[in-house]
Amino acid sequence: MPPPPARSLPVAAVEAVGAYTLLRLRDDGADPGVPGQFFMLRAEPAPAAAYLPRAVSAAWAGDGELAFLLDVRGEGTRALARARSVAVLGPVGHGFLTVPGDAILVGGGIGAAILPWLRRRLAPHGRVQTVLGFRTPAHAVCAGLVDPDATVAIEPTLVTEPLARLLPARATVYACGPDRMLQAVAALCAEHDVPCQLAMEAAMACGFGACYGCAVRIDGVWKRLCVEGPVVEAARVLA
Amino acid sequence: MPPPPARSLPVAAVEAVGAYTLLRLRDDGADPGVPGQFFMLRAEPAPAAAYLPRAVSAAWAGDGELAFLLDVRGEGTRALARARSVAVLGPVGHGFLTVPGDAILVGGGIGAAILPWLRRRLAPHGRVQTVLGFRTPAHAVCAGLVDPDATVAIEPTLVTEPLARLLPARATVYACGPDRMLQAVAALCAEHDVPCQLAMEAAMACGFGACYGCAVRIDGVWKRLCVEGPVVEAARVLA
Amino acid sequence: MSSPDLRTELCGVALANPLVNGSGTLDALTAGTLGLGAFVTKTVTLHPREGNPPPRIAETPAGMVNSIGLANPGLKAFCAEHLPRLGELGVPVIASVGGWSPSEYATAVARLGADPAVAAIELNVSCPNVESGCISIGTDPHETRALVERCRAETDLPVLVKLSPSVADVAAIATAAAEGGAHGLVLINTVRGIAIDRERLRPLLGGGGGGLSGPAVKPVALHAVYHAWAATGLPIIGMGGVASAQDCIEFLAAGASLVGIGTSLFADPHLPERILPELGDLLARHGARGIGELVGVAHPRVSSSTRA
Amino acid sequence: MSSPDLRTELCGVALANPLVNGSGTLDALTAGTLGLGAFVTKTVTLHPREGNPPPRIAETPAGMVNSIGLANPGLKAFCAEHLPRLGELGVPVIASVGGWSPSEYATAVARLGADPAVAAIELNVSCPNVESGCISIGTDPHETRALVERCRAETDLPVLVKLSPSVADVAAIATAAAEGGAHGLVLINTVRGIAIDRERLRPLLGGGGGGLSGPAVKPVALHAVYHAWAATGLPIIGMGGVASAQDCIEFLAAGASLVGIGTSLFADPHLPERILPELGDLLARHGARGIGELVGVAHPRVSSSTRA
Ligand SMILES: Cc1cc2nc3c(=O)[nH]c(=O)nc-3n(C[C@H](O)[C@H](O)[C@H](O)COP(=O)(O)OP(=O)(O)OC[C@H]3O[C@@H](n4cnc5c(N)ncnc54)[C@H](O)[C@@H]3O)c2cc1C
Ligand SMILES: Cc1cc2nc3c(=O)[nH]c(=O)nc-3n(C[C@H](O)[C@H](O)[C@H](O)COP(=O)(O)OP(=O)(O)OC[C@H]3O[C@@H](n4cnc5c(N)ncnc54)[C@H](O)[C@@H]3O)c2cc1C
Ligand SMILES: Cc1cc2nc3c(=O)[nH]c(=O)nc-3n(C[C@H](O)[C@H](O)[C@H](O)COP(=O)(O)O)c2cc1C
Ligand SMILES: Cc1cc2nc3c(=O)[nH]c(=O)nc-3n(C[C@H](O)[C@H](O)[C@H](O)COP(=O)(O)O)c2cc1C
Ligand code: FES
Ligand code: FES
Repeated sequence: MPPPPARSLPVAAVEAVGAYTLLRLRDDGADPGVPGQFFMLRAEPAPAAAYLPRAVSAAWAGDGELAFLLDVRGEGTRALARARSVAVLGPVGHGFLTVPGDAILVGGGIGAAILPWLRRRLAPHGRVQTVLGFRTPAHAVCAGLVDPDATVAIEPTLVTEPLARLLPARATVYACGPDRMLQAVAALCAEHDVPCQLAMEAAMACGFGACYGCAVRIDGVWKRLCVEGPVVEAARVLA
Repeated sequence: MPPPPARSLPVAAVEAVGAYTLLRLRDDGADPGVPGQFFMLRAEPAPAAAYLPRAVSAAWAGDGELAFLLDVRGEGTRALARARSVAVLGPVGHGFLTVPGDAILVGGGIGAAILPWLRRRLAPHGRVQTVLGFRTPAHAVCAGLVDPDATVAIEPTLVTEPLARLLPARATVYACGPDRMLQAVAALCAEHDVPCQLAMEAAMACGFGACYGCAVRIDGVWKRLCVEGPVVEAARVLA
Repeated sequence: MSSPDLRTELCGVALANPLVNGSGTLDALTAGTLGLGAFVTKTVTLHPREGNPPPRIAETPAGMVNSIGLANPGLKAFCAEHLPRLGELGVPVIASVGGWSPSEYATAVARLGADPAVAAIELNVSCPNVESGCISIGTDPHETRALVERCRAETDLPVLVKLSPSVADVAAIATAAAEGGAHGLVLINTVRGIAIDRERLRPLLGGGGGGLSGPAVKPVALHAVYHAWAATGLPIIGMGGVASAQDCIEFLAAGASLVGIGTSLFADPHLPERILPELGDLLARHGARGIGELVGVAHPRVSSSTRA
Repeated sequence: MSSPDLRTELCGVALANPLVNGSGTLDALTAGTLGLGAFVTKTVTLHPREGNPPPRIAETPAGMVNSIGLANPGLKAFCAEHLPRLGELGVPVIASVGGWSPSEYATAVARLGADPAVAAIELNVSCPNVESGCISIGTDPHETRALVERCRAETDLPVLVKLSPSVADVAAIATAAAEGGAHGLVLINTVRGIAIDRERLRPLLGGGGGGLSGPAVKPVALHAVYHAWAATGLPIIGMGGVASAQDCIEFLAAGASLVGIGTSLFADPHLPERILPELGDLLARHGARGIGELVGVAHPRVSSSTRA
């Protein structure tokens, strides 16, 4: 059990995607893992206000590129969006279990960041439908990165509305977004007996099981999300 | 008594000058002060290891440029040498009193950084001779920035040797360098009754009289170098 | 809603805004008052002090340690040469007092308290840079209570007590100060710390030990303010690592009525000018019409419109 | 001169190098031992603890505050499931013990001290994240002395005592631990602090208060190590903000025999691999052939070739 691999990757480009920011790193060809796993990213040098790395899941990997879609809101993501090179730790955690057959991708806000790569992986194995929810049209711009045919809901409409219309279905639901959305999605899927995987979030200091900071209620007890997840079967977290 | 003026200046270029680094900022035309005054410089954003600004005297100012010669040794100067923009506070402190007539410039190590601008100011008013001392030939490369005809001493030879050969003289001595060198220069000048101004150094947190950190023995008591100096008449500091 | 009002008051002293400098981190006669609502003097002692030999400061991650050693001209010269000019700054002047015995404090408090240029007294019982004296008093509840009682008797001005975070139970010391009759508290002074000389591997600072300040100590300061306010409810000048309007809001929520800035003034003396407008915006965002509405809202027993 | 030897020992326990993790900052069963000279377990308590509700961590300038709440499986499960595998790590295992009463400590020390997988015991009397219990013990000299005496009687293994910097006089607590029979000391645990929720303006962490760690606290840690060593001369595991080989040298000079890394492992688990070679270079630069030659050189009474 060695620690997760670490490397320093140069920033190839930083592009605005509506309200979000696409961070494109020149990859050195190391194993990127699977969709749903994540990386701990740290600007080099790290500013005082963001000494710790940030957990970010790859939007896609391959062709010499490792790309991340960022919601730049605080010091850490701001520093990443300005960096010339980024310290990358990972991939870490458990990603999505890609189940053969049809799939429904559900994304809320920056949760959509995790879906482009997942969709590429799922497409060969069945029909993939995508429903995304965003706060504003500016945030919705990134929908194009995930799926040109995605159904997009803008608040006050919630993503669970278009999702409900797709259920019941003989498909697996893969969801990522804010906690309240994930709970709603999990409830809907449970209602219709549809298998559902959730990519969850928690404040993380390390990303490799060292700090016990990322506690999430799983199987009824506090567990480390970076070790048990971040992708967890919906049934294990339903409140 | 308002606080010293502050501005953010973009980095136009960063160039190696032998072992030293020339930091060239695009100036906004604000009053650069006089040679011997200094600026408090801070990389934007400032790294955790260099939260405080660094005191640096201008190598020269004018033609839309504010230039600093840096001895990059620690976190602060390293951050400045990598910055895209720099927060500039100043000019602050008392600079050299340019006395009409002949002049002898004495520089030790990075102390030479302060002399190019001073020499330009003095040249019109009399003969200016320059003696510089450095640790290694690589450090001596910057001599050209100060005076193409400068006499250069490389350790183990000390700058006081060539200086001694120029004394006595009917000239004013302007010196900047490490403390031990300044004491030796002051002693030599006192011996020959030659007026002498020293640009001194001390660890500084603020540069504008707020922290009382820059204590230096002046007139026999601890005084704030950033308020009383950094340029001080040799007689006031002779041990 | 009209934009929030930054005017406020402390123990009856009116201020144009809630920002002050930390004692010993600004010389208003050299650099002005930077737009602050009040000026706090460097700690004055009965007798003149040259201060510690250099180096007096060392940088540390997101902060610095200092060992200035209470360099000051002494009570007599301070009152003769500095006070008259400080009186013309146009902002209330809070005089910080230090000493090596209760009677030294008392003498200084009586003299400064009688001077029209002084609006309030701050008792520094927490300077970590002087072997004995003030620092030791501030770590003992009984000595603290006794000192405050003694000084209260010497003046009619508000008496504030500046405490150190380097104690096991800051609430106990705060309570002692309150029992002694303190009108308000000032927290925090620097946190005890040292720097080691990279080259010589000896303590770097001329004074040996030192005090840590700057953003690094912000969580420690918020903790001290939170518990001192919970224990006493006294008005507090909160400081320790403040570098932004957001930081100010956090100190108010923890229980501070005024917010002090020290080390960050060294990094940028124009910081107060930049913080003040942002502070107004943040107050508005939290639905507060004035500073007072956010004081202590982080505490369970205080209810406020700003609660989520 | 041949390159310096990083091998060293603590209380008779041999280590390949002087670096260890801080308790609770590494799960060796998940991420390995990162090249450290020894592994320190997360603090184990007699009964299982779920830990505090999230959020448990908040970032602060050059550091973080945490309120994990001693989450651990409890003595029984730890000994049954974790210890056997920890015994196979190939490095000495130091078991950290916490509790709410001397007898809880004693029971855990007796059990762990009898396990062949354990090389030494660390008594955590300084965890700031649990209302009562260990933290209160570590702020009282008498309770500390008594607890150490009691635990010494339960085992033949070296007993180390981990102290908090959040006291007025760390040397007094260190002395009490020495009088109780401690073989060594560990400093520092986290510094008491809190974080305020930007949005809700309430304490951010689920546990309310928390402990500050990371580079921000380095000067506080060096101060504590310096004074604890001056007062007791006991072997010390020094930690608090260590992030570089230079930091390690400073802790050795202050009096540490081993150096612990916690928060900086979160930022970079490969840090120890990078520090070790640099540490050798720095030892050589200071003219030391081994770790031991730099221990305590910052103190006046210690003379050494490295003195300038
Ligand atoms: C008036 C004036 C003019 C100057 N002009 C120039 C100039 O033109 N060019 C130039 O290159 N420099 C100049 N300097 C010096 C410059 O300010 C210092 O070089 C700078 O502070 C070093 O910063 P650094 O980041 O390179 O090193 P750092 O070591 O990162 O910064 C120095 C800081 O480290 C700490 N420190 C210093 N020594 C030790 C030690 N032994 N152990 C532990 N900590 C230590 C102190 O806190 C100090 O503040 C001038 C200084 C003054 C006062
Ligand atoms: C598995 C996983 C995958 C993720 N993938 C992505 C992704 O693809 N794209 C993306 O943009 N984000 C992603 N995130 C979220 C990302 O890690 C956070 O957005 C990031 O931590 C926010 O950092 P910041 O620097 O923008 O904000 P900051 O606020 O600077 O950093 C957040 C830190 O601030 C502190 N904090 C948080 N809230 C408060 C508060 N209310 N008051 C005070 N302090 C607070 C906490 O200590 C936290 O560590 C992911 C998170 C996880 C766990
Ligand atoms: C260089 C320096 C000198 C100080 N001098 C004094 C002093 O004379 N009296 C005092 O009560 N506090 C003094 N302090 C403490 C500050 O007033 C303040 O309490 C502390 O620095 C925390 O605030 P900050 O983190 O914003 O600097 C000093 C602090 C610094 C950095
Ligand atoms: C997330 C976290 C959990 C910790 N858990 C423990 C613990 O269980 N027992 C203990 O004695 N110290 C614990 N500590 C304190 C560290 O062991 C160490 O003493 C402190 O963090 C200072 O070192 P650092 O600045 O390198 O992190 C913890 C620290 C952190 C950050
Ligand atoms: S993020 Fe540290 S344990 Fe999960
Ligand atoms: S540098 Fe602060 S007073 Fe001189």
